[in-house]
Amino acid sequence: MQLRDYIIRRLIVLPILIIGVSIVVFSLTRISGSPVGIYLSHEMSPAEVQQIEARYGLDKPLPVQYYAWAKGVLQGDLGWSGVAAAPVTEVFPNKLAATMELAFSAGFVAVSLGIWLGTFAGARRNRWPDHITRIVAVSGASLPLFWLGILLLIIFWANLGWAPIGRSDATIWASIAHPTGLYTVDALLAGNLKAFGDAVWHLALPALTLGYGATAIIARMMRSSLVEELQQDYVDAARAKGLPERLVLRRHARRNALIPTVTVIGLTFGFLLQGTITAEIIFRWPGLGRWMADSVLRGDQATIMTYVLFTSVLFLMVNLVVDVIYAHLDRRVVLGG
Amino acid sequence: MNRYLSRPIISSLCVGAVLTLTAFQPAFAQEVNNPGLLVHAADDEPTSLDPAQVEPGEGGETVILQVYDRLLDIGPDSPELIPSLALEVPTVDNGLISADGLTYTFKLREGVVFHDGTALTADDVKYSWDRAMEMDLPEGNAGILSDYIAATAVVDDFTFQATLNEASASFLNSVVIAMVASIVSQDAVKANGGVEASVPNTFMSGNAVGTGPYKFSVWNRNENLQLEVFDDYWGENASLDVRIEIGGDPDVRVLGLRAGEFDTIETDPSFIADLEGVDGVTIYQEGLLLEPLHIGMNLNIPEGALPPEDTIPVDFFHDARVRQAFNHAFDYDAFLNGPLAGYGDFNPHYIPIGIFGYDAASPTYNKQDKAKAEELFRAAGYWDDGFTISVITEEGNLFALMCLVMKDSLEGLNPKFRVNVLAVAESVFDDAHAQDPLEYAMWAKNADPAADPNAYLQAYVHPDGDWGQVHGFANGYADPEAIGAMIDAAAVELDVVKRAEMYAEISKVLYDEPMWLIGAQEGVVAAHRDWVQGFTMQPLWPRPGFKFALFDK
Amino acid sequence: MADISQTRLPKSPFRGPTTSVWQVRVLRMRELAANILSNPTTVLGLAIIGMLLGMAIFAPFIAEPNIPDAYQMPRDWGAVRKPPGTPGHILGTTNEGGDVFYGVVWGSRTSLQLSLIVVSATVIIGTIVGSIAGFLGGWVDEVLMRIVDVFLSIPELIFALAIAAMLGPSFSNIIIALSMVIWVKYARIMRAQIIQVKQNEYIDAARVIGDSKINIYFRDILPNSFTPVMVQATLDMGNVVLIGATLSFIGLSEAGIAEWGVLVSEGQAGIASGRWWASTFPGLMIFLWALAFNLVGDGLRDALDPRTEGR
Amino acid sequence: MFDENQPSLAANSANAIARVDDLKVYFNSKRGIVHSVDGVSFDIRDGETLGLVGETGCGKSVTGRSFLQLLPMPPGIQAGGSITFYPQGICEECGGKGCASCTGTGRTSVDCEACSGTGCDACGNNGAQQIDLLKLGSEKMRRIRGDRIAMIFQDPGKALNPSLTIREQVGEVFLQHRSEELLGAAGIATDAGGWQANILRRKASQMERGIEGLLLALPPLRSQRNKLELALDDMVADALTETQIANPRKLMGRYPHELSGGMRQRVMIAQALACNPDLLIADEPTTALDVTVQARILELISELKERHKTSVLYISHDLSLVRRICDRVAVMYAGRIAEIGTTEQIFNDPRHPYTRGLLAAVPTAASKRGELAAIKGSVPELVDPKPSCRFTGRCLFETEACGTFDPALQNVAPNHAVSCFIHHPPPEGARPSFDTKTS
Repeated sequence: MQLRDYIIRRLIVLPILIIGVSIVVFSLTRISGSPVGIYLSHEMSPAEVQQIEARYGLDKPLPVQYYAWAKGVLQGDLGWSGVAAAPVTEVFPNKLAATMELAFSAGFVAVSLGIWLGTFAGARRNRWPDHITRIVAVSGASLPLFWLGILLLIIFWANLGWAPIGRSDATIWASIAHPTGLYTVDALLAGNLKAFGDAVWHLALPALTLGYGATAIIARMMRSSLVEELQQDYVDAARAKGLPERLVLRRHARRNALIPTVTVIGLTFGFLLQGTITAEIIFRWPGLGRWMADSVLRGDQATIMTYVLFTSVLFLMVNLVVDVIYAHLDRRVVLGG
Repeated sequence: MNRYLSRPIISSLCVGAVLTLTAFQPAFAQEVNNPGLLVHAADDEPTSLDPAQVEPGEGGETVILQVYDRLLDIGPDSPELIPSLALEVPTVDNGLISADGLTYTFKLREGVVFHDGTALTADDVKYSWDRAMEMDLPEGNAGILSDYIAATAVVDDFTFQATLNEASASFLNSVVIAMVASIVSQDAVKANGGVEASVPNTFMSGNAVGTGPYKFSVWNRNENLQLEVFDDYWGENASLDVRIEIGGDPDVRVLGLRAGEFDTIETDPSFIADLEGVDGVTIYQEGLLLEPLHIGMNLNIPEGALPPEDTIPVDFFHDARVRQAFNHAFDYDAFLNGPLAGYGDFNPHYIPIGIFGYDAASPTYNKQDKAKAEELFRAAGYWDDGFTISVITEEGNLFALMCLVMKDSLEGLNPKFRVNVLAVAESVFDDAHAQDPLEYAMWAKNADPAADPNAYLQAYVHPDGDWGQVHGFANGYADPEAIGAMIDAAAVELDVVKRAEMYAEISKVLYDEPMWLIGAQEGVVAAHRDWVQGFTMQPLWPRPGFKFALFDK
Repeated sequence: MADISQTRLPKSPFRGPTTSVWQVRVLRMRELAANILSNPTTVLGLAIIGMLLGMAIFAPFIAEPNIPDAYQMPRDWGAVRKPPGTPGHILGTTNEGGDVFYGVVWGSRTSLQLSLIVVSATVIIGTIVGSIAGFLGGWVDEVLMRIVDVFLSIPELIFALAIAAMLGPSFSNIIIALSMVIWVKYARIMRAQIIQVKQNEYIDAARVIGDSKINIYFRDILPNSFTPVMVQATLDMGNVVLIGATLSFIGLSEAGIAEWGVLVSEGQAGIASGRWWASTFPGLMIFLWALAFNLVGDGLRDALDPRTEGR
Repeated sequence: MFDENQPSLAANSANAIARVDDLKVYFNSKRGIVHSVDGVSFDIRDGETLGLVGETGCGKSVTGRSFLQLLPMPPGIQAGGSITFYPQGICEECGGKGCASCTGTGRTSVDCEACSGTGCDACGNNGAQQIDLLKLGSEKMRRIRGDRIAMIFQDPGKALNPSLTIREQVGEVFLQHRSEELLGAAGIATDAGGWQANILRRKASQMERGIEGLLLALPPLRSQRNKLELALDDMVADALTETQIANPRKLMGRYPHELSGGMRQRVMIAQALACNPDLLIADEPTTALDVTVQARILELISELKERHKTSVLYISHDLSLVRRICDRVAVMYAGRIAEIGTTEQIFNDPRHPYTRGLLAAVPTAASKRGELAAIKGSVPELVDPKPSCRFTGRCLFETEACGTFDPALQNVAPNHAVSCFIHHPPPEGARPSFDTKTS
């Protein structure tokens, strides 16, 4: 079974990559010198600075610091975030939930819309729906996410006042419990439709902004692979069997066109992850990305390390899963090993 | 301090969330929103709530001021000291200050209870002060206590005594009302980790148990922090609970106030324009912050430490003419009318307006004088070849803007002059700023607020003071000893009139020997909904300068 | 058996490596030019690029350069936050009195610098590394590719962000950060190409003739591996500016520089108070820039890859 | 337009299954309009195997695909001509055994729908149902595809959907054309009403939508659905058995890539003959297979053809194969029929220089493989061709008339026609080449 070997091979490489990443990340945050800055307030004497460095073990040699950090990571101690004024692990879950809620809703929009759009266009190749889709695709790849977000804010928030920013209305937020940290889910669990509406309402613009680019990517891929599949013999064969176009498209062409699209969805995930940074800045979304940006500006190395490491691991995982799904879906691949 | 940050990054989540469609309907804006709750949009997040761990001017101060009491306080509308936990303000006359001026006695109010229910005794006061001094956290301000205090003593349950190292005119104003001197619940601390030298107490940095009008309720980090009215308060109870929305962008706060979702906001003077003429909103603009915005000049640059592009010699600022030239070249109007939108004033070196000892008559740099600047640069011999100098500052705030104004001023004066503005991350700046010797020729920030002139002069003028040593003022003053002596003398002068004259004298001398470029003294501005009653600010209070307990709506 | 399909005269595969390579190349170029110009969207892209380049080149004549540093926004402290149409400030001013129009015009230069430096640097580095890996193979390949993998496993923007954060906020640091992130792409492409091209028949032919490895590399492999690199480079000319602007927007560029991302981010602080202009115009420029290069890049890809013809 | 001199058309429509008349299919390309099929006429007699040979790109596949409207339009253009299809049914007299009334074929033409056999304009007054495949609406065409006319493709590896099991793919044919039987087997009366019956009916013709799939998996529909599936399984299994696949049930669950090339082609054939069509279009069915397999597949095809009384249009570039299985052969060159006749005539008495060239190309000890002794040069580009013999430039017997006129297909012997001026004189004057037919 090539598939199993393939997965195993990947699983062996994975930890090596993660270690590699962790080293890169660590050295990144250290090359610039000691990350003590975030723990300092102004007007501190060098003696006081040394005290602080000692407190966070920043006076030890780098290998020791790396070991300590790596050990901490494995034991779930990610250090103290100066930006959040709390241990990273304490703030992380909520922010993660916020980011995931945003990323996944955007991803959901992107995948469903992208596939639909791609199919719609691919099936009507070189007719106007196709051209429109291509415009969407190209513009989606070129539109600066942060600019799109700002334009939407200018229109719907500042001028029309239709859309809110942030993640929820503080009073409504306080009105329900938050077991999952995903406000939409929490609201549903609480059976509170008002809260759910509020959550969705706050989610709409950011998700749209974030999803646009991804939609474009997926739609583009879906379209081209569908066009390719439609040129395959088996499509004619299906027609020759007397299948109606609807089935030729859905049952035969689209099914196979989806396979290459899956890989793109994997990449799109990375795209979404990156996108959350700017999207969260613009829409005041209390997630990881915003935290990261904040930490970058204020030199909160503990957070930066956590974020970069976490996202890359996530990214690696997702891509592994996607590849496996791909290999599983596309029997020709398995055949070819 | 990030209080000026206008970057989108440092901004809150919920702030915007409340800006709903309905919020934009003027009808809504007229009636009172969130009755019984004061929603205050603050600028930056506390790093800690522990009086012993927070520096003056940091976010935590906002909360500590409301939750903790100190022995003395300053009234809402005067710089005069008033009793707080202590029943009387010690003076030589009422005998609470010993004749030699070394021993201060405080008679404590009885029946005061902490938020955890325990009663306040002199023991708690001693414990609180000793605690701060023992912990002596580098990020805290305990130094100011230990500098002055030789010993603390409990006379009886309700009498507390402090003995000073040397007689001081500024003890009450600089120490007793300082945030670090807040009285904390002994039991609460003991129950949660107690006191350990130079190790922060995690309970105290995330919670607060004081005797103040407000109880600490909950802190949703990066989102909001909530305070409840403390019903057993010894004084008059506060009438509104408080929710502090943390760190929204200035413009988001402005919009939130306009929409009536916020009752009071901290804001940048430059955003006041967006609030003018908005009905339902009152702009408060009185007095000035006691934190002059200044650019430091380093007279103690190590060889080869400067950034490669800098062409200035290490003794660049040793020449008083150069320092004067910078002070003349700076475009004060541009800074005041641009970034500060006209809210602010200029103070002489180095006593801010509003502080005892400020002398309106003493000469002040407050107008760009290109001719004079050119003349001085020529005299110093830098005019023809020009120079390149770097100034380091936190990126994205008023300090950076001040640097840009200086850049434009000098480069406009002579294209051969080049000023590189290194706007860096806060942490990088703080790190660089903490070096001794400092590896940059110039840096921009603002002064630490204080209630007594001596604090400023010690920190920013005295050759043996903190910055005097780091910046090597001794290399620049014509007669360092003389200046040092003048400041020390004024510090212990108990006769108010004499003392004032001495400070006026010092200001005159410093005009010719400036060690800073003081961009401006920023105006105190804030805005609130009309429905907020009893709104008042007091520049002598720790930031943000108002007490929620006095407000109603 | 008689197989009619063979009646067509076989195109003789072996006419000596050089000629065939040159033929291939010349044909490709002609076809390319024709294809590109036959695709309206590509032409549109080229037009926009032309416009932007023109703007960059003639910037000093469009907006009088700021003394002493033309890449610094001229700040009119007397006229902060003026709306578009203000005399002297057609597109309005920023919170610091910076002239938006100036920023838009000179921003094109900044972007051009950024994209040119980053792309050329990464192409060179990537090509060298990829070539070494692909051509030598063996453990060298292994090691290099593992490094590349590690780099690739951190999302682009996030990696660049971390690096820029480490280097400190300045435009040149953004350039460095982007270069450090992007070169791996080219290393990958180059390696794959070389491994593929190495198998092509005329390379074998060259071997038969007994060419030296180095000759084969420079005369046959390198030129033939370049088409995908070319496409990627074109696309990156746009993407680099996009990511760079994003980094500036987040706040990693230096204060007061005439750069689109910085302007957008400065303008962003004002939108709640209705000051839309400072972020809108520069953002539009970024969009146009990226769009143009994407269009041309796609056109190139389609033109170079017969499979995608008409897609 | 019907022409006595066109022997290929002379056969009376009664025993012709399909007739191609002056078919013209062009393609838009960057270089211009390509005349890939340019006036091709021939007919396929009921029960025969007609070989259509020619080089790659001579238009033989295009001709084949035209039968089922399988050409992409655009870029393809239906430039003219017609393909008439005469569906056949089992002879009532003898039930397919073969008797006088059906001239031994066991099959008779289906009565014309318009006049039910009495004869009308629609059917050229011979009462036989005839369908113009080129003008047929998509739904009507869909019903013919796979049912009356089936097709086998060149590469079974490509022509089978990689992500569907054999069962699913073969099953589709029945679901499309045999849903009534399936429903019967599942015990649902054709006229049964009610939502359940409707869902099942849709299921039986692949029309089920959205949640219906889910509903079918649950009681009460479940049992009937299973019946349906079982019936389908049987049909599929039978179809596969037809093509001598050892244990069809085991194979049904597999995916194409899990099968050998030969197996795949068998599946394709089973799929094609599942509804035993009147006409099978085999487009190079063995090219992709290796020689040993080729042989068996060929046998299979001819055997099944006999059993099902199916006529076959066998498209190939391989003369030796054609010789083995075809009754008649049409040689195509550059979008035209060069020569058409019985297999003997073509192979023993080739008239067209091109045909001769092909035969001469059969490798001998002297000639190297892959080179043509007789034919120099290569196929002309078919972009906007000028009126002239398409073989000019490669022909050994070229006259200058060949360069100016277009030779029409004309008899040289019964059933044997050639388009070459060697065998019939070029027309006088510069008349349009197509008039030469009538001369």
